[in-house]
Amino acid sequence: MSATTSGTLDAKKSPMWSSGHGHDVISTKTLGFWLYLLGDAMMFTALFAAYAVLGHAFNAAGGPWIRTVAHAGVAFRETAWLFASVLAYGFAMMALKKGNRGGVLLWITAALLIALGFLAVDGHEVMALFRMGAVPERSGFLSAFFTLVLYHGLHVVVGIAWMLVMLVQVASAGLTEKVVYRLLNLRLFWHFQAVMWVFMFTFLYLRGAIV
Amino acid sequence: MTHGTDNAWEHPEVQLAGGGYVAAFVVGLALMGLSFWMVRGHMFAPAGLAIAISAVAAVAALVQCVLLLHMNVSRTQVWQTVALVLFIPLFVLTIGLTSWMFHGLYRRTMMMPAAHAGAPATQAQAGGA
Amino acid sequence: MPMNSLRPKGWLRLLSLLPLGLLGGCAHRRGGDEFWMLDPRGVISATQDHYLALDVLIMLFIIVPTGFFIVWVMRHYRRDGGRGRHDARWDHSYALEALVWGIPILTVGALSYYSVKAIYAVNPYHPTVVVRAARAAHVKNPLDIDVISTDWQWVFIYPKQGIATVDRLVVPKGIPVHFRLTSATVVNDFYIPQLVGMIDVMPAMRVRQSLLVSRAGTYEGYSANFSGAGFSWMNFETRAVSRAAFRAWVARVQGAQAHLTYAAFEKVARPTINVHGRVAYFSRVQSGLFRHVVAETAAGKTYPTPMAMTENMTRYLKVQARRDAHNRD
Amino acid sequence: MFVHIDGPWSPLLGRLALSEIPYNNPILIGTFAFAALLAVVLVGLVTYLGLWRTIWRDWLTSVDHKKIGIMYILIGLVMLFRGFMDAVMMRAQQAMAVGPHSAGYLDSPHGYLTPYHFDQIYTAHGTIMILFAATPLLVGIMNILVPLQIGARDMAYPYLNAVSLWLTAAGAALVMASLFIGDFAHAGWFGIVPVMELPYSPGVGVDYWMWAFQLSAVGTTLGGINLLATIVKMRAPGMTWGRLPIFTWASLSANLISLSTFPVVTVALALLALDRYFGTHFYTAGLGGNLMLYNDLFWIWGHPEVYFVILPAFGMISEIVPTFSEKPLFGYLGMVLASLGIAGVSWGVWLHHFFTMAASPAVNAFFSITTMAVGIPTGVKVFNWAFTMFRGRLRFELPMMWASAALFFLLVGGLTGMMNAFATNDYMVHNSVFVVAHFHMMLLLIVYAIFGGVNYWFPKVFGFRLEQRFGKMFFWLFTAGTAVVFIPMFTLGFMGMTRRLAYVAFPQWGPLLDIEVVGIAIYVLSAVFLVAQLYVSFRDRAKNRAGLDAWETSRSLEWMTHSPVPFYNFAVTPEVHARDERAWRVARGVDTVRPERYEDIHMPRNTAIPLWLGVLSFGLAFGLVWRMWWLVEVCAVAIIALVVIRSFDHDTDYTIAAKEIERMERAIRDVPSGRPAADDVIGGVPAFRQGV
Repeated sequence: MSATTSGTLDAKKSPMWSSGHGHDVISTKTLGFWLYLLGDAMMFTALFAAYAVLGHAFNAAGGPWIRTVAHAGVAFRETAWLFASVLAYGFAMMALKKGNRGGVLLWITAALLIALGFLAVDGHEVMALFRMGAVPERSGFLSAFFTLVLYHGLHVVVGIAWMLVMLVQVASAGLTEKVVYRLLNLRLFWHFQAVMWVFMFTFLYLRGAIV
Repeated sequence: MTHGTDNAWEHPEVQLAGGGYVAAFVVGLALMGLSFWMVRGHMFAPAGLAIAISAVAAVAALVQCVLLLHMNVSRTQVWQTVALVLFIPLFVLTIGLTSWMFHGLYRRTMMMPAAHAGAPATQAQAGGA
Repeated sequence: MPMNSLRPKGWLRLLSLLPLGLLGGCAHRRGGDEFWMLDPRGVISATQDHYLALDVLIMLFIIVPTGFFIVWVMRHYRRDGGRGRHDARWDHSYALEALVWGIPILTVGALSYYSVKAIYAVNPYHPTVVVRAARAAHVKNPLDIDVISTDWQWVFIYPKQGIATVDRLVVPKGIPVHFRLTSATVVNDFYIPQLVGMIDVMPAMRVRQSLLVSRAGTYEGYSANFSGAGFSWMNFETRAVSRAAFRAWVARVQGAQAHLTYAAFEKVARPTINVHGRVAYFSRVQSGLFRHVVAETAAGKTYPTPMAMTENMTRYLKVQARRDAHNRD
Repeated sequence: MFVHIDGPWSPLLGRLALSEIPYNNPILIGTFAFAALLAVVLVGLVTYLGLWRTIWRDWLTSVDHKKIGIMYILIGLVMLFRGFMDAVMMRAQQAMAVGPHSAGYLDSPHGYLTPYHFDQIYTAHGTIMILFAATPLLVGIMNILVPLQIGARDMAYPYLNAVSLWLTAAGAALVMASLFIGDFAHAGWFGIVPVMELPYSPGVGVDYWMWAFQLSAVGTTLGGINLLATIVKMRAPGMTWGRLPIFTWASLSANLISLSTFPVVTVALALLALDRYFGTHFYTAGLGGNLMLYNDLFWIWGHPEVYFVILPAFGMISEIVPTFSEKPLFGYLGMVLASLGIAGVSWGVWLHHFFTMAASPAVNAFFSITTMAVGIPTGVKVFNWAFTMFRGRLRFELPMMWASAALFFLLVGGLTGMMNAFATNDYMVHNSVFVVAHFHMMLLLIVYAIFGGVNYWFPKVFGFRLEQRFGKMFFWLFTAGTAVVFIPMFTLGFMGMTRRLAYVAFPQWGPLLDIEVVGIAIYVLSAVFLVAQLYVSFRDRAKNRAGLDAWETSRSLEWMTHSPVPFYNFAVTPEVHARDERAWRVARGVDTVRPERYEDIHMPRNTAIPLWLGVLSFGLAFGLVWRMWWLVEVCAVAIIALVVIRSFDHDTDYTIAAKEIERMERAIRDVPSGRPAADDVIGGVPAFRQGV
């Protein structure tokens, strides 16, 4: 193998400068956003690692532990809400596939409303825990627990805000290239947080019923 | 745009959307329900249960990655998939190695009531090593 | 002494100086006994030195020829005056690439083997070299010492003797000493270069360390991990004495006036920069004090650093210096 | 909700009060006077030359990857200077504060710095050198080179690139602000918990450190995404993975590291922030916290970060050595695998930063072995460079001098690194100055590679070569300084000296500390020659004018466009036929083939939004440091609003007509490998002129 990997190429005949070459904007944007999401997954990983370290009984420092704060039943209800919202966003994507602007608007609105339902259940649950004195300042365990729950909740809030912005953009600008790649990125974001929720549900909420 | 049309929504990545979403919803919810049911009914001993729900979570995540996030090796998706595959070992390493080292650390440094009560340092050390 | 066999042989110790020679040497006074790292006086540190020498030797075996090769290539193939033949296309050779990967892999393999061996040999919780040396010398009762680091002093408790000291460690030579260590505030590293390597002393956790001194003498110990403003003054003198002298010392301390109760400990643990290296002795120690300190720390007890020792610690240091000047050790 | 802090607080200024300005400290006042004087001179100069418009239009609002790269490098150089001054102060203090009888000045018991002040200085030194000098310098170089090496017009996301730059700049500004307003952290550049928790650090220093770190971490993560996407998506036709220039491979590996690890440090710091602001218990000793968790999370980032900065340095050496050996890189595939291997292994070694935490022997053994395994790909690299020179025709011009000196640092750093990887050796030297000397060897390797790279690519970016005579004197003096500082430091390590001592208790360490000060003096002297080199180079720039290929034997794609590079990089995107495209074309005599026709070029438009985002995030962080909640709220809302508003801006690009390109290309009058006649390089070529 020599430095000239194309040794057989006839230099005089092959073109030196390309023409008509452009880059696929949409693919470039979605790749970058996916890379960002992998970074975000790394943040979730770090938080899960922190939770793995601080999840022991003695990290609760005599305060409420996992059995008291993680309610699998409620969490399963939240799962249903969240997955339904994800499905609704999927329908928005199918409407986009056909260039159906009205369908996109309709289904994003649906996804947004269902996500609000998730937030309501989630928020209610967290507030109830706070009222019974299970607050993040109580112990290392609760700090790690609530940080994970609230970090996922933050994703849902950001997703909802983003959907609002996209509703305005789809309505005002139509399905332009910029709007389309943002819808695709939002799709990645929204489906990504659902994947994260799978781990939240399993290792946060179900664990409470095991130990 | 290089895909040859004026309509942005005709981009191949948009065209990936399909009926998989419904399947993802049904399978995802069913798998989470399965975990929930196993835990509720205490189907196995805690250790077995932990392994079982972890496995179900892995399957559910895989299903979502394939059906929702379209992780495959088609021309538009291949780099997304490659990036994910490169990252998965890092997730495992981070959590796995951290748990391992702290498991040892806790065992060796925490003064649990049972672990050391009244034991002189010399006797406890063989166990702690 | 039987443990002498564990100390690196003379020539090996000489070789461990090689990197220094390679790096250009240095001010070398009084026969090199200021090179604490290379002048081990305990079984643990001697073992560590032995492996250090081994490690350096193996590495030099690779690095020195490589260095010479690079220098030779640079001379031989230089454009102005070099004698090497230029080959503008040569960029690959399977044999050389196998060598290029093979040499590091073999080296790392060998080093890994010794590294793992060494880790088990001086494992602070169960140092096989100490165990073996003690067995060979038929030493039955090791000495237990509890160590608590505070901001910024060291409290040494001898539970069986019922005594405690601040910033002074006295151990008998030839007898294994087992430490339990914890911190009342922040993390420190317990470190006596000539006797034993570093170990993190962590609040609310208990770690162990062992040592076995093979030669009597006075050794410096200090914290190696930054722990706040008074960190630089966190030294304690370690005196390794004969068994008889140790017994005499214990008896003397048992006559000291002060007692170390938890309340007295809280006073000691208040942030103090021991500028003048003052030593304190306590003749009676509240039983279970070590565990009590760990439990209190785990329950959230802290000894906050006053603002006076952060932004504006000058005044504090002056007051302290004046106070210490009046009642020196 | 917020944790209570003792001391005064007002709604308007938060914890900030006049007493936080260190007007009674002569050192800081002197520094402030110097900085203010410098600022006045600079502002005056810019006004006198009438450059405000250019600076705003062509630089501050630019999204051009080359200009952003240059600005990164400028930030890096300024911070390098600041970090170096910290080093000077540290060395002076340690040399003065030896033994109980050493004198004390300026209210200090020994030396001239109080322990608390000294602690801040070494913390600032480390933080600055790693995060605000090495990282921006290398990110800047990657920014400039990677798009050029793969034949791209710009980065994948030019706007995001500017955002990354200004976030890093905001972080650097925050560090600088801590000099004169309040104080800086005192717990080491990697932070030591629980020293950084509120009970032990009640001041704002840790907050400054934390938020500056956080801003730079976010900036670098975004930059990593950008570079990765650029390398994957923006390659010119024919630029297959097997033909990717080696520096681009190194950048790819480095940015895989940055993308995967910077988020972890973001979390580590965020959890610390939660502890300090909301009173949670992540890293506290009591109430269920675990302080080792911080070490764990921090070093998951911290060790790979070392490779994040060293891989581009390796990449630069791998570009310089073949050029001046006049032959291709030996073992290209091995080099690529070694780069990726280093990135991969870097993920499994982090515990070696706390070998002494009493983990079980099995854990220590595992991490000792993985750490040593890093030596395999690194060893491969050294051998490959040696074999690249083997059978070459070596020219020791400046870049080659720096690069080959770096090789020897790698040998010393590798030897001492293997010593530290050996866990029981680490027990002996873990927190000693031996370790400090070791990682300075590695960081100096990076510095040497950077100086080599700057000398090597300077003509590509600015159009003229750097002067060699003063440059060589700078090289030799710098090397002498390195020897005189770090050989005693290694020796002190063997004598048992630990790091971070504001006061040196053992007088026998004194003489070597004095020698280190001599070394520092040599460093200072060498800087004079650096300045002379830059001045003479600038003065004689017409004489040192470089053509396409400044070194005549360069090999990769970036040497196929003009020097300096026009803002559109390549008038027409090149077709790539070989691994070393430039060398391939020269060998076949087709390097003079110019494009037959030009096409319209699509370019991103300049925008001030990234700059405002930087300013606002500085405000946000500053508000958080001093707990001025109104400022935090205003800045947070403004940031979100700006991001949303930007997303409604549809006019973010523009097109340059083919005719215009042709006109500009003709104006350059470049001779492919000869010396083009240009009277005034700077400002005289399209590189620094961008039509909007």
